[in-house]
Amino acid sequence: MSGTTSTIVNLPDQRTATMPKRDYLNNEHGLLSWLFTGDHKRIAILYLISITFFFFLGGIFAGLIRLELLTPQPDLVASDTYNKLFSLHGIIMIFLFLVPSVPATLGNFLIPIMIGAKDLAFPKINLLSWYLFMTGGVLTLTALVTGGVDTGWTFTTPLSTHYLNTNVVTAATGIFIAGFASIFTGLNFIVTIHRMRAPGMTWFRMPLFVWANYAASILMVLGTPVLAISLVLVALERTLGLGVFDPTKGGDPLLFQHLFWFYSHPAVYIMILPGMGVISEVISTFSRKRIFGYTAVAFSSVAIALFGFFVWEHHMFIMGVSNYSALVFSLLTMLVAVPSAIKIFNWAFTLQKGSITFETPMLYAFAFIGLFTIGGMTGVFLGALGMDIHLTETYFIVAHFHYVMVGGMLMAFLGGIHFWWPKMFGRMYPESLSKLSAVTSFIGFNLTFMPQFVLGYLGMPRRYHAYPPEFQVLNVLSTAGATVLGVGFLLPVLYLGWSLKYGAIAGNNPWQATGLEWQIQSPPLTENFTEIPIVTQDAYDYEWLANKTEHEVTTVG
Amino acid sequence: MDNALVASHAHTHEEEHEHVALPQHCHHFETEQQQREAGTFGMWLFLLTEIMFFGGLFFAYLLYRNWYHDAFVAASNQLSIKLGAINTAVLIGSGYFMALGVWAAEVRKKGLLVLFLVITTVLGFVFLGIKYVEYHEKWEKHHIPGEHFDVSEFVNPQAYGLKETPLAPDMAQKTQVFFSLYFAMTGMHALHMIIGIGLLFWLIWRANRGEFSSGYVAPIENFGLYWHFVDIVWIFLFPLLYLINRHPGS
Amino acid sequence: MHISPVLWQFLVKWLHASALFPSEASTIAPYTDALYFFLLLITLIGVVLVGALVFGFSIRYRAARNPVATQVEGSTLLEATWTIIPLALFLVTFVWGALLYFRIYTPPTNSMNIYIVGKQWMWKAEHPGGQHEINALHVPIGRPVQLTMISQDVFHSFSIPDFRVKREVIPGRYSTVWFEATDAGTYHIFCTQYCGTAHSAMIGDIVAMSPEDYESWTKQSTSGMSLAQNGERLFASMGCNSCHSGNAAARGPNLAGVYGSKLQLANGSQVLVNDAYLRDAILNPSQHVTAGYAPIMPTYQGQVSEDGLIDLVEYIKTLDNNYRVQQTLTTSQSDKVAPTTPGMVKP
Amino acid sequence: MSEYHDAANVTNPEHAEHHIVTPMTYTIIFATLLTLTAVTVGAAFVDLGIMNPVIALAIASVKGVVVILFFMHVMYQSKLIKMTVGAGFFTFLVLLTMTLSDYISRAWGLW
Repeated sequence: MSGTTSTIVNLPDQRTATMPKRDYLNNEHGLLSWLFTGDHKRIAILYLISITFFFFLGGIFAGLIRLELLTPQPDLVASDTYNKLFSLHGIIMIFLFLVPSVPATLGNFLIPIMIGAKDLAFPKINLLSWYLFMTGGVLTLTALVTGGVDTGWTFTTPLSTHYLNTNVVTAATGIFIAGFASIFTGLNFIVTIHRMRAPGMTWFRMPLFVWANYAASILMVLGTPVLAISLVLVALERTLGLGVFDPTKGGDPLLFQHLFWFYSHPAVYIMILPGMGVISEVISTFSRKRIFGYTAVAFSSVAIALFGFFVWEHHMFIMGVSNYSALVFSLLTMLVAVPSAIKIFNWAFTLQKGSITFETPMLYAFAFIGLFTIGGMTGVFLGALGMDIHLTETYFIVAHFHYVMVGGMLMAFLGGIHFWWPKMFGRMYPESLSKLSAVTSFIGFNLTFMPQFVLGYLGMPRRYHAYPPEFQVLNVLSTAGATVLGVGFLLPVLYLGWSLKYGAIAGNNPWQATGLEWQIQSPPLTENFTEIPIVTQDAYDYEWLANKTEHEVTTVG
Repeated sequence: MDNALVASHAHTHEEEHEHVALPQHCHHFETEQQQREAGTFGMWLFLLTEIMFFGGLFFAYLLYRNWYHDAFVAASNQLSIKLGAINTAVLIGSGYFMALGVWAAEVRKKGLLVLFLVITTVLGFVFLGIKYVEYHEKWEKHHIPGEHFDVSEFVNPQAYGLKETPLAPDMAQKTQVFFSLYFAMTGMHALHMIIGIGLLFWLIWRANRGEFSSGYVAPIENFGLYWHFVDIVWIFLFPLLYLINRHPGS
Repeated sequence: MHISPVLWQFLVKWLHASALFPSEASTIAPYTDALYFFLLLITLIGVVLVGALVFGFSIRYRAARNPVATQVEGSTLLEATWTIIPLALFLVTFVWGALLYFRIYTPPTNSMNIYIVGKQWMWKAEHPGGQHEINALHVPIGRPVQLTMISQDVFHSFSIPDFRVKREVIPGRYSTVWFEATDAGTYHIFCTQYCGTAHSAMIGDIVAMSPEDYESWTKQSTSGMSLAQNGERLFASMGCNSCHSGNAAARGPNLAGVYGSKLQLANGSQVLVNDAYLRDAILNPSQHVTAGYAPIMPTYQGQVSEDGLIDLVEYIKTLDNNYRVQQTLTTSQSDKVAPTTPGMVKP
Repeated sequence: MSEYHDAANVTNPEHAEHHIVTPMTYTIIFATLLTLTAVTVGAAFVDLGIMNPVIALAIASVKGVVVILFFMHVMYQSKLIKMTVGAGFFTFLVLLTMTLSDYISRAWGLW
């Protein structure tokens, strides 16, 4: 065992170690074996490649936005172009990156293994969902190359239905289809978690990652169709002249807002919950300790999912909703903040009395905790009615949700990718380089978005192409931070790609973690388990792991 | 490291199954029972999304019906209650034969199954045919929302031989909201029917090959759930759209 | 010590031009800022607390120092603590925020009213005295000003950061916001709701001036006709006066003094007559039929612009007797001539 | 393999015995549905004031529930499926009531 060293990494002897002869990667060869695969792990890899592509596409738009905002004058691009940039940045990042990020890659890869199943319940539907996702993505790209779309990701009516002549319908169709990809992923997860658990894998023995994805899946299944119908109505208003949201025909444009945010607020939790799941796994592993208050953390995921459906109107506080219902929604918003606070403190106390090491995933987890705390607390600013009036629709809100989405979700995603990289590909990433990139993105991130809180309180509105000159200094800081952040995000692609071929051979369980996924070979076999495991231990039972390792050593020796 | 050891075991346990009865049994399920229940559960989850999908439309309906009640009454009275009722009966009948089809598959009667599925399909087509007649009438009367929408029949019903109370011009405009919702809701419903009929053709073809005559009924059963759900939507659409107020002037 | 001149310029410019905190220029601003600082404080405490826990434990229990972890199940007491304390803080925030919200959205009764029309991509302000401004708004300090706003096309949002107020400007519906400027000066107006191509050009200046300056500004910039006078002309030219003549036998209800009253409607409900009601009654009369009258009023949808509606509403608001209505009836041929009454500013 | 399944995991509440519904039951349900359709059409022509939509919706709900229970076999399904169906309608109810809370209370105040 690691003894007093500062790392828990336990790699096989590199001189004798070999990659497994047969695993899910080399089981079959050729492009078609990938495109028609039913294997959840291969589909996860397909997703990983596609969302990485969309992430960098969205990232390029973000970069252009920041570059334009370097100066107060509208000098880099025209107003139309700028509007298309931020619209596509939002659409791509939310619907094509954040929503599928952790569930469709890590979740797809890990959930069946973590609960001891050979695959998801519906492998074909899983593959179908990737194809739907790609169709949605291709349609969005079509909208992009045929002239873009400038509705913003929120498709606000009547702007989107009557006042723009860009490719709104194409983009909406793309999102509609990608939405069904998300529905099918969620559906698959729920059925798998209910019906496919290995013998002995009771609900309260499941890893918290599974709980978090389960909660997110419920939101995907119940929320997404409401977005779908509101986008259908937008498309029908544009093409056929229906009058459901059109104020000139007697419709209420606020109804669109209600339906849209009924999905899009829970969508925030679809994005963040799986990230929280990743953090639970990482924190437990690198502090060698069971998560403090496992049950509370599990239930807080479900509570967030449940409360998540009751708070959407806080996106509309100043949009002319009734003040009485604004009160109700503000109160409920305060309640939804509590489970997140519980999680934060539970993670912090998991560290107590642990035996902590600081590998890259752990650094990302620390970054997550810090940034998500700020992101969550600034959410309370916006949930408080009177404060929301001044802060909403400014850069404060931009900073807030980037703290949650990028500082939270993206850090969790990167942490998770690093954490399970050895499992996915059987090789380690380079440790020092990855630590560098984690620190770089943390610094870059704060430099980018911290000034935006100040800008927001000063009143700089979001989605502004040009701005008054007194805001320039903070914008320059933000753009500088974005550059650093860009480097921090680009590095992993390079060294992770490098590690695929040259990384150290990881062995089954480099982190000495307890999850079922770490008890099988890396990369796993196509069928995951040669024999379905019988689970007798709780999640994060390090004593069980120590006994097992000892047992193996004695029987083999 | 025991990688080699692991790999050699890969296929041995497949043969350990007590029985491998159905070719459709997927290897990653332990039992057919588990597979079937997973299928039903998955289908229900999908229907959950359908509830929410139509839910948005139903909410819009509820809201505007309260806002523009008079317009909704007048516009609703434009719909043929006879055609609507017939269509309801047709759809319920279609659902009935679908249910019988599930039964036929359960008791492994191939001929009956195909017959029931064909009847289900035919009734589905009858429904869509009647729907087409109704849509066509709306088209002729310029009651399709959009540029050519015409409110004169609501402003001046006497001129059209109707016994309705005339609507004020501003309220008459709101009939367009009714027809927007009418077309959105029945259109979405019809779209589900069309998708369902497409699936039915596929199922008939497979049933005819005898795929569902050996105890493997999951596709029939799950399609049945979908088809009944489409029924239920119509069961609500019919009173909401056709029967708002059928006793004008009282 | 050679600082590059560019950098020097930059620093100087920063010190002069850059603010890190918006000025407090309205009576609302200090209240908003108080809540803001409270929230900043609890955020700071929260972040410091979480940071201290994470770093403290990381140092104390790092593997090099604590090679074997002690398994702990959890602690109901601790978990209850960090459920209840945040909950309590959030509830305090909720109450505080709600109180602030009502302060911001409940105008004092003595506030002066200015109309704002938003359209792609400009703000049009209409003072009761008939002063029209584009992308600018002159207001007196020390006096509550209520804005009654409407959009002609899409959602806009009228935001004055230095006053800490903001309100969505909605198509087809009046929304209101009020403020009382405290410091004379020029402040930004932003449109904060994304509204299409030139969204970021939909900005303007709000000029807060002393009451005396404001007085002289209104005198200088009047177009000669107050909103009510415009409304009166419109009232006559559209023939409103033929039914709303104020006679006992008139087909339409008497409009004198109707503003601010409670009205019994034909459908049995009772409504308070305010700007929004008047506007809606002109556009959708059949839904606002006064009890005792036949639903014969035609709709004016598409016939009156939002500006025209504002004029009409303002006119009806100022009607406290029917004298002038009857005047317009008798002189309806001569309504092309502008009345010569000097621009009147409604208090 | 199935002897490894522990009772707490796979049997109730997520599991139910498979049940074949007979054509007789289906026919009775079919007849019920047709009758209810006739009743709802009939009821629409009687003026019952506010009760008209209530009755129409009540009948539609009864029809829907009957279809769900028998045609869709929920009657014979596990608790899990029953809860799933319930969850769908619950969420719809959330959408309905929470959105209505805005629309209804808009008329209460001046803002």
